[in-house]
Amino acid sequence: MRLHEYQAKQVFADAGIPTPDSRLASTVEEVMDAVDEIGYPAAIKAQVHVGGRGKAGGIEIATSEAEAREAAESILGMDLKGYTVDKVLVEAGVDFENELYVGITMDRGEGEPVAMVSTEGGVDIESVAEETPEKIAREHIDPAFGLHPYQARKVVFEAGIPKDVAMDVASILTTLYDLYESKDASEVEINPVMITGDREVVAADAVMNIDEDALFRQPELAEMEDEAAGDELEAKANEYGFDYVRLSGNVGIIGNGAGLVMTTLDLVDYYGGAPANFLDIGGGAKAERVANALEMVFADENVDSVVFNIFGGITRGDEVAKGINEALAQFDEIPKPVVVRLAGTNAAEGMEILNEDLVQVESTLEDAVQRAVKNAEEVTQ
Amino acid sequence: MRLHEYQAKQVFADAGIPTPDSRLASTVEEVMDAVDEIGYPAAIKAQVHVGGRGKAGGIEIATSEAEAREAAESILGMDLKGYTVDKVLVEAGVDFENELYVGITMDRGEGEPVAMVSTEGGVDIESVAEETPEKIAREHIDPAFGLHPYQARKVVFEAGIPKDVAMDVASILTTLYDLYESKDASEVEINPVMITGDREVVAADAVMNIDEDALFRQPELAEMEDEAAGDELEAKANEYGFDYVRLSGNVGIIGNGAGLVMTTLDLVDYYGGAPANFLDIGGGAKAERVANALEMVFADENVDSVVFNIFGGITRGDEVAKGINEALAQFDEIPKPVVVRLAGTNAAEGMEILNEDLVQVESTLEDAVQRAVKNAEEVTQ
Amino acid sequence: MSIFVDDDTRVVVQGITGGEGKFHTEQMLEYGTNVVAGAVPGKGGQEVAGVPVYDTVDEAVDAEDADASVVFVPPAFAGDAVFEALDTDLDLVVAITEGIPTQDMAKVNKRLSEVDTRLLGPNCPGIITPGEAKLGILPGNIFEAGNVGLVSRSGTLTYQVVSNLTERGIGQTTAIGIGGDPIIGTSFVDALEAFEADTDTDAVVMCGEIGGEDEEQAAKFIAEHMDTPVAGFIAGRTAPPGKRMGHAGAIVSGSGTGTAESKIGALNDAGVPVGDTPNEVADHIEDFL
Amino acid sequence: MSIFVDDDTRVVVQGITGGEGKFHTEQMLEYGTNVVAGAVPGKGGQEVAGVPVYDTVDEAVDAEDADASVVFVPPAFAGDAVFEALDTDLDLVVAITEGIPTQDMAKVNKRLSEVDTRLLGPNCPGIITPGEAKLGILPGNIFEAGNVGLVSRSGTLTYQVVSNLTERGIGQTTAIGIGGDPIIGTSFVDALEAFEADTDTDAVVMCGEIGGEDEEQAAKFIAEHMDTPVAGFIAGRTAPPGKRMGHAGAIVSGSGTGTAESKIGALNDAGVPVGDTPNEVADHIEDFL
Repeated sequence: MRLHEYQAKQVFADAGIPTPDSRLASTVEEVMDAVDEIGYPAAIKAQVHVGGRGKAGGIEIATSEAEAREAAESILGMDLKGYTVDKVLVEAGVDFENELYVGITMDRGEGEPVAMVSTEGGVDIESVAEETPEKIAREHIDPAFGLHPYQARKVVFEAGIPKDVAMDVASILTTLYDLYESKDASEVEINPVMITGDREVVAADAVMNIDEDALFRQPELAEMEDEAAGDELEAKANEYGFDYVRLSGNVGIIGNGAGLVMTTLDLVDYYGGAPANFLDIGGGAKAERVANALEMVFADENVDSVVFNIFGGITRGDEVAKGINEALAQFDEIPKPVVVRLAGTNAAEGMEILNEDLVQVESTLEDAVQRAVKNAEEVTQ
Repeated sequence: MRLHEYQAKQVFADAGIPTPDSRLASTVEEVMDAVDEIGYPAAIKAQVHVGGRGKAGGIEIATSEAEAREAAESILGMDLKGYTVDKVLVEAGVDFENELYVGITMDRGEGEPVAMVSTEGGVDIESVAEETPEKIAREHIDPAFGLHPYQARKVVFEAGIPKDVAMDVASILTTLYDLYESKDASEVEINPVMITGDREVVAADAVMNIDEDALFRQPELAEMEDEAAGDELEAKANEYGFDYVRLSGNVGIIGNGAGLVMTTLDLVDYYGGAPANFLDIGGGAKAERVANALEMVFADENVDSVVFNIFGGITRGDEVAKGINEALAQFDEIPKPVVVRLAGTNAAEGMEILNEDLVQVESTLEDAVQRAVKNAEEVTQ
Repeated sequence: MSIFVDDDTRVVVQGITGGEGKFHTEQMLEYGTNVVAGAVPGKGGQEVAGVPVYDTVDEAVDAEDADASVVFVPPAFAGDAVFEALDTDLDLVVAITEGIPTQDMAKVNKRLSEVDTRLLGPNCPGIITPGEAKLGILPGNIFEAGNVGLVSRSGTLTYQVVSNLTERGIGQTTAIGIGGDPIIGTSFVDALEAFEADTDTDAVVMCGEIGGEDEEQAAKFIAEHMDTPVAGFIAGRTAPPGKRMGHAGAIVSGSGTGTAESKIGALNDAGVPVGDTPNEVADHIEDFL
Repeated sequence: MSIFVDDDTRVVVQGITGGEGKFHTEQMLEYGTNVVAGAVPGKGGQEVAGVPVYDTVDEAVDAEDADASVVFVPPAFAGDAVFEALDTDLDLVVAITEGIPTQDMAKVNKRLSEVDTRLLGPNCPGIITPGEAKLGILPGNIFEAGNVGLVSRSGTLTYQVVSNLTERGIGQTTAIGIGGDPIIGTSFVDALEAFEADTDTDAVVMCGEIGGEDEEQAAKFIAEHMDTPVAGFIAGRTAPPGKRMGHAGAIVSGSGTGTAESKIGALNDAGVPVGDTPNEVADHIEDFL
């Protein structure tokens, strides 16, 4: 779960990290009130989960009332890479001399968090990592002990942060790690940390991603979850507890288990089709979950054909088949052709139970996918 | 630093450990108001740092107003092993079926904290440890990870705590460890944890000792330090920053370094004298510290003779000698004979500087101690 | 022969009194697994499917001389349960639980470096040595004893590949699901190393997926240390960069490594044929034997 | 020969810019110690007594090829400073600082078990190999090179005993103050083991005090593993039970162990004569040589 900039900044500020004066605004008038209080220059920043907001026109600097109004009018309500902007952060402009990068994330390979510091802040840190990795100093963190103060200093000095602000940056890093740990973050990042003309350090941006699996013990952060964020179908999947990703093809895919569903996508592609989505309904296949999944995929106007691939495992195939029958019985007419393939325990019994008036049944994964691809081709022809 | 029972109980209660309803009282009327609110039976408990309060008459159970008043009158103002009782805790009596022991302390040998649980609560746990050590279950705690919940359960089950309250006791233990760590305790203990007739667990006593060396980062606990507690001279030593222990003999001892001062005590004893105190003035020997130390030892009416034993180490003997001269110059008359022995760097120069009108000078530890013992004998003859 | 588990493995089930724990204990027993004890705090003295339950893993291990555990404890408590198992000197701990907070696992991972116990998972289907023992939730009936080892990051994909093998009469020495979480105990390399050392394993299937660099490391290990032939499969070729697909592991960072191309390339360079479909993987294995 | 430090030891001083750090750096240099660097965050690039200062221990060690450090950092930050030193692959870290919170030291102690570095202290006077190197605050002038090893929990008591030896012309191979805190790095046993292995050490003085069980363990070690003769001294015979006397260690718990009687008894049982006065310890050593 990714916090919005304004939410992450609040979390950082509450922990004592210096941030610019700012207000959240949802209307042009609120923006104008905010700049009135904050003064000029002010940054007006779209609060949507989109990378490269600045380049896409989601961040403007206003140096006058006229500019502020113009920026507010252009940003509020705009479509930013598919997301509608309904909130902006109005923030005091910072007069800076340097821009630094600090961040903490989990290093999967090592199985421990890693702190990263660079003097190359204010730009896309991934490019820095690829092109000039030596410009990012890294320090691994023993999760049992946490980030020792000396480690924060070490990585800051190694990165070549100017001496007069080095201890301040180290202190920000220590605070960031405390937040990373206490808030169950998967990533915390400030890019850039600005060094002002007075040699103060200020967090000019704020990224905080929370481990979804730990939200149960982070009730305050869970409340910040933006339900309206993102694609409508993805929001619905979230509600149903599905792992769902919408793609651009026309073959709808439902299955159980991430690896198997991914493989089904790959096979659709392999046999010349184009996947419309990834949808993992998880363990078991109760009628209600099956119905919800079908409803979602049918609701996607891009979908022309559906393949339903379940490897029963412990769950018996006959139970799954009953679930599918029940789910399909809810539709007066099946809107799009559905190919079902059942495998695993009691798969044969399951396939007999399936109502072939409603679905097409195939016994191998390859056959099922090929048939679904063919169904999709027939629709588009 | 040891918290009073009422202070420790407040800390425990704030952390969610169940404690009986209680009020602190300093006068008989306050006690009567408290029992009015709490009801009977009520325990009236002297708040002084003395072991075995109960046996010494510092704890009474009152079942009526008359008994409460009588208990309040007898306990408030009483002398308990040298400490005057000026506060009592008035506490709801608990109807209990079992008394358990839980505690956490540092195991020096292992260099890690150890959690201890026993069904033999309500009695002197040291005796249990000596006579039936198998009745105390122990679990060592890795200080990097803290007490894992499973460890709390394990030690509780191993101790044979009744199953219906085992998880509650484990939860108290987990909370205790959090306090132990977050408050820099050197010891936390509840003896007894009472199990009530309703199978609730209640902390009927509370012990919390704080690491003196960590008080700088525990400002709230540092404020609880009871300045009036204990011996007047020990309180004064605390003020001066000396390590001081008052003993029962008549040879006052001042020195630098715990090991050397202890050795000086041992030698006083070895040569037939009796030490009046342990006083370590620590590193260096600035005139003011020397003067404070002398003033303290002179103020002890038991002291008949003083031995001042300084091994200069890095500090030069001539500097120490000047300090002693300055300190002694503040007294019109030296009230008790002082033997000084200087050793280490520039000791010879130091001994020349010393004003032999004011002090007796010896060059070896053995000679200095023997002379001081002789001085004391002469006074008492 | 087999790796990690066999007839002699004596298993404790942590969380045996829960719905999942109870169901799969029955399944494991039915398969013939030596489930000797359960461990659930406060439930000591009960029995589940004839298996005695103890309050702590320590007690269970002491009383029943167990050497492995399977963890069916809910995610909020599973990190602690794995710690408990690791601190009990077991040979193997299999963590089935899905959704353990990553930072809990980072701490488990640290302890793991201090003990000799092997951890499998979390978020994995478990391990099976067909005909001898299964620890976890794998459907026993699709497996058959034989001479092919299998190691996979995914559950149902494993079943798919196993079916393709079994259908052709190709049995398995041991099949292992290592789990799809960012931090796991046993890696591809660990499993491959064990298969290489197992004289009964004549070929190995390795099913990877996008995200992370474990497959790349496995490819390096195969090239440098393995004589036993390996066939591979990589799920997620069509996954768009930056999208999370189910497993936390299945994210393509977009930075060159972690993509299906990178993994397939690395495996091919190590002499490992990678199937385009699960069935093709079975073809490659058939060629090896 | 000597133990732990000698002519070649290259020393970093942590906290070199502080009052204590600066003073004792000068003293160490004057004694001939190879102080090659200082480490103080933010003070990198400065010089103290001609010694270059670095921002981190890591930098200092890399730049000056150091193998030991001495910590003069104030107690609130000393635990972190010791961690920093331990994570830099030094051979020896000497922590002079008094008053480090015990729980900080418990964490340091845990890390200590994970690295190969030796920690001496904290709350100790340091270590000296007369004529070669001193790391710490010991007054160099009272020592003399020779063939007697000395290990002590206390500072000024060490000086006292050393004076008694030196006055008689008995010199020392190495003298070590292990510190009086509840949790310390190098123990009596560690030091005794090293002295036993040192061919130039012909006798050893061990100065203990009440509290803890280190002296009892040392006695056991001496009985079982040492040929080199040892003479002992125990401070605190007259200490009343339950009273804390200066060192956190110097508490008699009242439970049989930790008392002067227990320690003297254990040493005597191990064949170690224990002096009633520091001078008597020197008598015993003289008898040995």
